[in-house]
Amino acid sequence: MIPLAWYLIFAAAVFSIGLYGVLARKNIVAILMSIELMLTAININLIAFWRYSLDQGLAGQVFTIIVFAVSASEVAVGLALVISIYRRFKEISAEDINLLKW
Amino acid sequence: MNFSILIFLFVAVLTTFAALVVVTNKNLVSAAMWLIVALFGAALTFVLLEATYIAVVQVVVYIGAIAVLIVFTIMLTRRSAEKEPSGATKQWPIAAVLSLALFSGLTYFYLTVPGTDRLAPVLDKELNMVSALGQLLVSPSGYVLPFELASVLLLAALIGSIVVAWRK
Amino acid sequence: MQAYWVYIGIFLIVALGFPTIAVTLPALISPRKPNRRKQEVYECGIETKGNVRVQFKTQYYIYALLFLVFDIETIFLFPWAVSLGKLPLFAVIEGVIFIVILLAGLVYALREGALAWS
Amino acid sequence: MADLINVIENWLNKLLLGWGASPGLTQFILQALGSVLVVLICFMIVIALIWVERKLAGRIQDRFGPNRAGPFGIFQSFADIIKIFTKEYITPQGADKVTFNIAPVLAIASVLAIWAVFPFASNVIGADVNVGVLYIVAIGSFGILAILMAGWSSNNRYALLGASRSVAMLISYEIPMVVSLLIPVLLAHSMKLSAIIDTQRPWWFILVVPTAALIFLISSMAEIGKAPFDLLEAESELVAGYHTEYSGMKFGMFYVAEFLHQFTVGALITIFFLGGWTGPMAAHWPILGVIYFFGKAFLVYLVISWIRLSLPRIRIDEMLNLNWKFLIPVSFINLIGVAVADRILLDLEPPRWLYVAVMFVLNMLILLVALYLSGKSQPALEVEEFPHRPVAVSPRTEKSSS
Repeated sequence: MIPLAWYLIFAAAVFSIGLYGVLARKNIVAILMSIELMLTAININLIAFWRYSLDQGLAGQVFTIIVFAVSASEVAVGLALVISIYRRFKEISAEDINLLKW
Repeated sequence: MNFSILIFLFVAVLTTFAALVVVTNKNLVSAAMWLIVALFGAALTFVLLEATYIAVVQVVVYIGAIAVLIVFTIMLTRRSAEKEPSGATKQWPIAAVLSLALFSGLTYFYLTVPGTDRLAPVLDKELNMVSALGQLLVSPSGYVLPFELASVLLLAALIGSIVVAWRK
Repeated sequence: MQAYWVYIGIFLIVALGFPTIAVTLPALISPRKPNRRKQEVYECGIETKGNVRVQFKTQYYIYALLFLVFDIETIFLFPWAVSLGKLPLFAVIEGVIFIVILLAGLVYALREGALAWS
Repeated sequence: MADLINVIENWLNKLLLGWGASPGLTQFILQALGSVLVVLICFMIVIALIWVERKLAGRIQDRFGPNRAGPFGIFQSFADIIKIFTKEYITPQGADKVTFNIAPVLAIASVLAIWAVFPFASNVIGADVNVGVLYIVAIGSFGILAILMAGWSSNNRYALLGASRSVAMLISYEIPMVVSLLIPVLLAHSMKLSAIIDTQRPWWFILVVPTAALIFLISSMAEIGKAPFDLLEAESELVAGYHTEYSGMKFGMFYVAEFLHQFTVGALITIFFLGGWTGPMAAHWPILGVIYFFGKAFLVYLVISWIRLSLPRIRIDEMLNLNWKFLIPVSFINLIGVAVADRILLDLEPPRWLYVAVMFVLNMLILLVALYLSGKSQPALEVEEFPHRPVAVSPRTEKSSS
């Protein structure tokens, strides 16, 4: 059978890739997609800990469902902002939108 | 059982590869397609972990709804997405180093901390997981507050998104 | 339980494999004489002008958004529906409140006219 | 004899074990055989259905339908298959080749995969997983994805517009569909398809929750994407929808997927509302159960065909209004009503017939009130009155009258 560490390392890999995407991508939609990757990695971690924990509670699964709701809200509002920004600037590159820098 | 290890390795490699393509592909729609592959890989992982309800929910929510929302948004903001000369910002090497450091740090931690080499306990065969989940979600001693808050959160997200994106 | 999922896995592979064979077989026996005219994008006999990947309305986003929100709602409601027989009445009412809160969102979207096809 | 399929399965099992195969391998081979069998049956059904559908459409529209190849044209489908097999594949310029080729395969696989969980008889069940209903919903979302992929990769603006229109419609109608699926789950207290069928003995859910059945029927008809909901291929507006650029067998896959989807919807309605394999003697003779299952599914298929062949195509704004202003609110209110009533009735423990009667009355009440309210909120159509004028008047009479 598979030891717990394998799942955790797998989730860590997906999380790090997502982090790279968030830091390095220009396009806002691409950044949002990377955030989805990170949240998925979190879910894998939660479910792995639930499966390998010795008490038979379902807290891990409940947390995962809540994460689904949160990530759906996040992506909905994020993409709404993308559409709004695009309408205003005709541009959705995170580098060029810097009105709030000062 | 060797079989499950093989499946796990296949799923892990596929998902990681897909995730890499997502963050490096310049074509946004292709990136979204690969995101779907990665998310499906996560669903397969949940099946391997015997959290079958979460697995199907992952497919329903991410592939059924979030992926469609993302693709629609890409098509709505088409002109900008096409114009983009390169996918990455100038500081991408720093980002790569940072995430590699995070990954290696986490891996080192997981391999050295005690208890992570344990195997999965046998699940209670009698347990009807979905039913138990439902009872837990609405019982006052369980998670009724997050349950109701989730609906308020979704309502807020819905109204907020319409306010931001919709213009008559 | 696991045996069922193995069956589903095999079934998925078969369900993907059969159409793949059905699509690749004709590729071996059918003629292949491509030319420029034939491979042009179909547009009532007129040549395509401008960028093909046109932009479209915000409405599509709004539909996908509502679908997403109600999808999340159903994933909360399925466990609730399954365990309904073991719940006290007030727990059922909690589920009802959950539904009503989200229906308010639908009412809001309808009031805003965001769902009308313009 | 009573239990043909399980007898064969046991025989094969013994045979393979006798040849020295390990139990794991034996199970694997049996499962693979089972899934190949189901997929083959699906394709056979589609070949038959295409002929039935064309014949029926011909008769309803006062034509003959196919009548050349073989008696009553029954070999027409085979002739079509041979033709489509030898057609050239054309890939348009600028198409995204990989996505373009995956889309048709995914479209039909997303329908086929639903059959993995169907219970065909009391003991001929595919995968009786405890999330069966949600599995069906999950697989359905791949169909949406296939349409999006086909439209985007074709590099054709009509295909893209058609695809996004159909996806917008599909996801809109998926909400009432899923909500009306919640109601059988709620009544059976389980997402297992076998448990849902067991609860329907002897009262089918169509008698208990007719409103949910109706909403499910309407929204799944929209999901099939045929008339009257076939705006995505409104030829005069959008060429042929998302599969404009497809040719040969790739187009054939979309075509087959459409027919198979319609039959699958028939099977789903059978399982959720018409009692699945149940029927006289079906519990003792599982083979009868299989016949009942396919018979009922075919009957629902014919009903759907009948509806779609008799109704004209509806406009897109009407279609969206039907969904957002009628189906979704009604399905949610129905869900609330059924949930509360079911909980209260469980405590009172009435006889089963009384339970069914109360549920039936409640459902009909919700449906009638909703119909009344929606009729009231619609402004009545103003019909302009024109003076009566004969269509053709002979010049002589016209002259004499003036």
